[in-house]
Amino acid sequence: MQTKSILLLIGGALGLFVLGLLVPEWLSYLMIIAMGKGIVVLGVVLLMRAGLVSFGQGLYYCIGAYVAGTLTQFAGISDVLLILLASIAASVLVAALVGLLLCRYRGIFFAMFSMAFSMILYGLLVRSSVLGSTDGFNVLRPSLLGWVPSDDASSDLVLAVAVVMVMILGSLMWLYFRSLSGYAGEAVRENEIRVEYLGTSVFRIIYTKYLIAAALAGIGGTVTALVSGHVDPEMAYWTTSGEFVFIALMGGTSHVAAPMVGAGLFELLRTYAFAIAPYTWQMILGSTLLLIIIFLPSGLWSLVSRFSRQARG
Amino acid sequence: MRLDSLKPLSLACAVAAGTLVTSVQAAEEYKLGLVTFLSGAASGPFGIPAKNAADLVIDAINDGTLPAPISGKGIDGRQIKPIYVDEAGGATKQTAEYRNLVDREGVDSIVGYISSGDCLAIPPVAEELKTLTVLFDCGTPRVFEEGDYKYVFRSHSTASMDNIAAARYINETVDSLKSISGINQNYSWGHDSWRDFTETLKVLRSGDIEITTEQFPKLFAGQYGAEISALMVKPADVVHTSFWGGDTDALVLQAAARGLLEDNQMIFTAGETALNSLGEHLPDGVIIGARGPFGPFAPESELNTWFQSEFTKRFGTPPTYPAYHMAQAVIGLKLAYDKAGADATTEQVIDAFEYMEFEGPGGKVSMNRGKGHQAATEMVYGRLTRSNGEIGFTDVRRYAADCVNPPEGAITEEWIKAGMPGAKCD
Amino acid sequence: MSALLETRNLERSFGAVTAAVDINVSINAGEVVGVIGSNGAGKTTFINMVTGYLKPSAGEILVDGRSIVGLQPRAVVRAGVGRSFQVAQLFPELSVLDNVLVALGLSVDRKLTLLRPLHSQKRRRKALEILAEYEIAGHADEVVATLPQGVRKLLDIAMAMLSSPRLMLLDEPTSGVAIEDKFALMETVMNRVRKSNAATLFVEHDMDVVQRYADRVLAFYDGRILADGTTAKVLSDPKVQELVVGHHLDIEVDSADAYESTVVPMEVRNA
Amino acid sequence: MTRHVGRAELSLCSLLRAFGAKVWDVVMTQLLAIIIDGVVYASWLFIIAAGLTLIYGVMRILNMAHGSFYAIGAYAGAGMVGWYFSTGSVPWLSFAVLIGAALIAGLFIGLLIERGLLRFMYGRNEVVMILVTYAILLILEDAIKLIWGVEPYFAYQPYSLLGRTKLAGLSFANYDFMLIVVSTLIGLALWYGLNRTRNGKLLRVVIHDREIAQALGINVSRIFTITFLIGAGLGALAGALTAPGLSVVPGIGIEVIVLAFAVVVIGGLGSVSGALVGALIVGLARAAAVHLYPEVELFVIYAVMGLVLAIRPQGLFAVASARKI
Repeated sequence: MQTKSILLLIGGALGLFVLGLLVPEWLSYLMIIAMGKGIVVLGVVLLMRAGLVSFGQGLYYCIGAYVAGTLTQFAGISDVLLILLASIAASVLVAALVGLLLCRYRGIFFAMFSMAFSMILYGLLVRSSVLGSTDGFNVLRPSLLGWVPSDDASSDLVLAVAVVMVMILGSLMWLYFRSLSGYAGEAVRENEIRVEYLGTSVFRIIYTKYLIAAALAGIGGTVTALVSGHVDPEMAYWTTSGEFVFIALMGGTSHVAAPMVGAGLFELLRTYAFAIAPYTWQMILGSTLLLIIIFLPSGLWSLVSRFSRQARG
Repeated sequence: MRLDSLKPLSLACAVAAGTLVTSVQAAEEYKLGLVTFLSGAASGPFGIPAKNAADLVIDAINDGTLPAPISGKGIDGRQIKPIYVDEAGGATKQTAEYRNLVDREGVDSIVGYISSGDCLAIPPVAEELKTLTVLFDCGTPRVFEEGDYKYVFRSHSTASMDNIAAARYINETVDSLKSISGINQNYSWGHDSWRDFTETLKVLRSGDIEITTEQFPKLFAGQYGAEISALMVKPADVVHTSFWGGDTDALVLQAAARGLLEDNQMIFTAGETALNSLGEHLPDGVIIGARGPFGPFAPESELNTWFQSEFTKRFGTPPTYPAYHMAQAVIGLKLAYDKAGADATTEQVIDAFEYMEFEGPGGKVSMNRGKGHQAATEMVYGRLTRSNGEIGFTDVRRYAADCVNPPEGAITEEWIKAGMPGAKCD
Repeated sequence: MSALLETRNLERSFGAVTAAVDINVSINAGEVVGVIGSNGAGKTTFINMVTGYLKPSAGEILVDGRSIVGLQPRAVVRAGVGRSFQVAQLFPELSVLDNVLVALGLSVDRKLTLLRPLHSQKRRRKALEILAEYEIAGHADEVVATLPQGVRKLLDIAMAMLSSPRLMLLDEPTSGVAIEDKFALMETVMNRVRKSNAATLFVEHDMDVVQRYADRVLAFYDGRILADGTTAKVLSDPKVQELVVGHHLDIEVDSADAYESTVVPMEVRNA
Repeated sequence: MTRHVGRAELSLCSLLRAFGAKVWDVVMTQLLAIIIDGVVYASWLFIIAAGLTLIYGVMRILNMAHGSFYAIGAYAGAGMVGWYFSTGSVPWLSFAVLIGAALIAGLFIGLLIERGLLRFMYGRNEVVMILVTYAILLILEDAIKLIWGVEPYFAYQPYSLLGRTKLAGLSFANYDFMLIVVSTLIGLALWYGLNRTRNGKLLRVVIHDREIAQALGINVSRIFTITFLIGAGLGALAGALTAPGLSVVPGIGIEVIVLAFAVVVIGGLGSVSGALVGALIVGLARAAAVHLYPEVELFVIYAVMGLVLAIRPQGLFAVASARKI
């Protein structure tokens, strides 16, 4: 069974990559943005399955983006692998510190506290004129192991990076969700006292999940920064984190692909809402979220699994 | 990863590709992307007035009713079809929307961008997609100081001009000037304005100036009670602010109610947008700027008279500087096309636009900075007076473009600190 | 050889209220101790203190002579003291099988690996075996939230037993279970516990159950230990009958096979 | 030599004394300014936060759309006051018009949302409810724009009507002092309502335990509707009272939400007295920051919120409920 799903995985990756090349430029750009956000939402879903809703993933999303920005702009490092490693390291380092305090909280307090941390980072960045304050600054073209792509090829490089990241992280998380430590999150959500009396530290389970979610958000931030070519403190603002939770709920939390689908449809919905109703696009987004929460509480993914179940008979 | 998980993604792409087909046929129109704030706090004072100005000028260009010397109908002989996009959502969103405009809507060029963050994020994308883009309102000097772009123009001068001229104005007109204080919004625009203002003043007075307090309330805070008290506790001869839009209204109302405006000489570097709504609350003697020769400071010209009367007739309020900025950008674009001749390629229009001089509603605009891509105009300040309810200005001083704009190739901050070498002021 | 569990003048008070005081108990390997006492007599407080859920205000708790005061519950469990709960602590949204699989993973495998899937064939078989031992294998695929009380209690105890504790504290295992199922449930539990030769301490209100299964009885009253001795001696003590049991019990003392013969006639039970 | 030194010494110490006096004078006025500004800002915050925390306390809904109630109150109030003054009637009545219009608009929107939507979603997970109210916020923001447009609305007449007073060299608008009085009145009214009236007691029962309240035969859904209307009304009132001091423009509601969340979390979710103390803490902390270290003003609110969450997660006033096993 293992080799079959790995082949499927590589096939999926190649398919997505070719799709990204074939579709018109604006749609492939949108796909990369959606994949970047999808990776962050994967982390949000990971925490949601452990009963925690983070309104502060923007903190690591912004860290990942600023690492990409500072390395390419100020440190002259443009190798995409180095940037990804640095952004994972930075996100996990900050999460290791913040998590010590944050992972003791649950429910609304976890949501509010995580938002407070991301707003503190927002305040720091607005204050720092070196990093361009609210205007932010541009991210230069990435390179790969010395190969510096020409202008058009650079967006293909970022597309490849995004696709590879989505596939690797997607499959890792797919395995993780099926594994024991994946279920440990649901156990903590269901009953912390039973988990404690099974001889395991609840804090350690939540803490490791928080670090993983932070790393995912950092990678997502880096991908978005590389493709959009600009970073600003807005990425740490509470509305950005709110958007991730919006997408997580929209997609659903029952499968690894749900966040990707959620992010893709969200970007498409917003783009067309912008085009159709420049004045009232917020109303379209708001009503869509409301309809999904009321009629599809487990997210759009429940539609897909329902079809596939019917398909399989 | 089961195969069916990819089904929804391909479903979404098919839907999107389908819509692409419809937008290709209508080629004989000149599609102009227009990006301004249509939602959020910046839409009221900037976004919508700019959109209105664009509608007005585009209709006039299409009908050929703009006063001489502008002639011909439409741009490059084609009727202009504006496509509006809301500038909300931050720089990442706007780079996506920019690509949508170029790729999906197939626009010929784009005029837009009020927020400086967007003005830094868009140019690299414009270069990549080789699309003529005119920035019409953002003030950060960093656009052409940190990079040079072939496809990007900015049809108005940077915000540094406002604050350099402000420092010169109060240095010349406020006698026994010893101390200044400032209240600016806590974001790039506010920081840069305060820095340019104080650095220029230090240079002009060779350091003989004291800063009593510098306040940086949050953008759109709306409540300035504590800041006004801080300005009162440590009074200064002149209080500087680069507030704009709703924040200006809130500051003026709360300061007026507490007498801050009477007791202190205040200078609003971007105060002109508040004139129509709050004129009566501003006491005589308040120094007002309009980010250039716009509104009441616009020099007499047939174009300006036409613009003032038509705008007021159609939208009920006289045009403020964002409207002037938009009109200047669209007219500049049209003149560049006229100068480049019929069926000119984008590159030919760019060559025509570089180093071009033209008459906008606010007078002469010369594109002689940033290798021909950045405009420089004169700057005007004046003191508010009221004669029988009509708003007027005394002590109006006009500063030539080369007096208050850093020369070609100079970095603003360093140019000021170096004593503004090469500034030609009569 | 020191006792398996020993408490020395253990005490706990919540502000002015002393929930338990002067608790001196020692339990050796293999013993089966019944704990009786009215509500609020300090039984659950005692269990909560021993298992680390409540920090004692004073006193010492020793397991094999080593102090476990101040340890987190998970450390107490690893020290060999398991417990079940009055209100069964389960994972409501998961199925009975998944409850055991997760419990197996967390308490037995201990290595929270990334790749080993929870639902491997080998692990499913082992989980079904465990469920069979508690005779609830039939409910394997039902979601816990829909289970009857008896099955919930058995699952709770099954999960606690996974860490093969040397001392098992059962907090009212039969409470909330229909009268006719009480003995069946206790029979299953006690057989399983005896097989693992763990010492057991169970809190029980039904004196028939206490008589049937307990070698020794601890009687709690008003936060203190009123009596501690063989079942027959404690239950026949008039003070215990008056303050704890609440009515007269007709018990032969010191007969060798006290258990089987003296099933108390109906009318006395509900007098 | 010494005489010469003496004169130098003399001038030095007189300089110090004069400087000391001047510094002392500035410090005292600064302290006074911090307290007054802090209390004025706190009373503004309290009116906003009171409604928010009440709704959470009873209905376990952290209502993001509270920002829209605030904006609707401001627009309704400013719109009516603008019209009222155009009719040139007695200026003093404008306060009644301001508050009346806002309350009507607030209660209407509150009823519409509670009966129309929230009624079907009670008991849902708290965080899902945050997102439901976030969706309502998005819808209302555009609805406001469709009804009132993007042009700024003004109701400045009441603001300057009450004149100003001079205190130790600083002059303050009397309107702000009126705001303190109104906020205290609202606090007292809420306290009296919650503690001294029958409905108030019922409300508090529902705050503590909804199931038991239902078991006791309390018509919980009626209590929910009343609470939501009070909360919406308070939000709209806060907007109306703020309108005179600024121009009512799109997006003013968004800025207020996170501020109100910080106050409510510091004070303790669901506790009205907690909202008062939370407002005072945030108000004074922000005023001190503005006067002493202007650049930290942006953080101070989130730093205080983080600090309180670290020390007392359930907030200063709410009771920590240990889980019974």
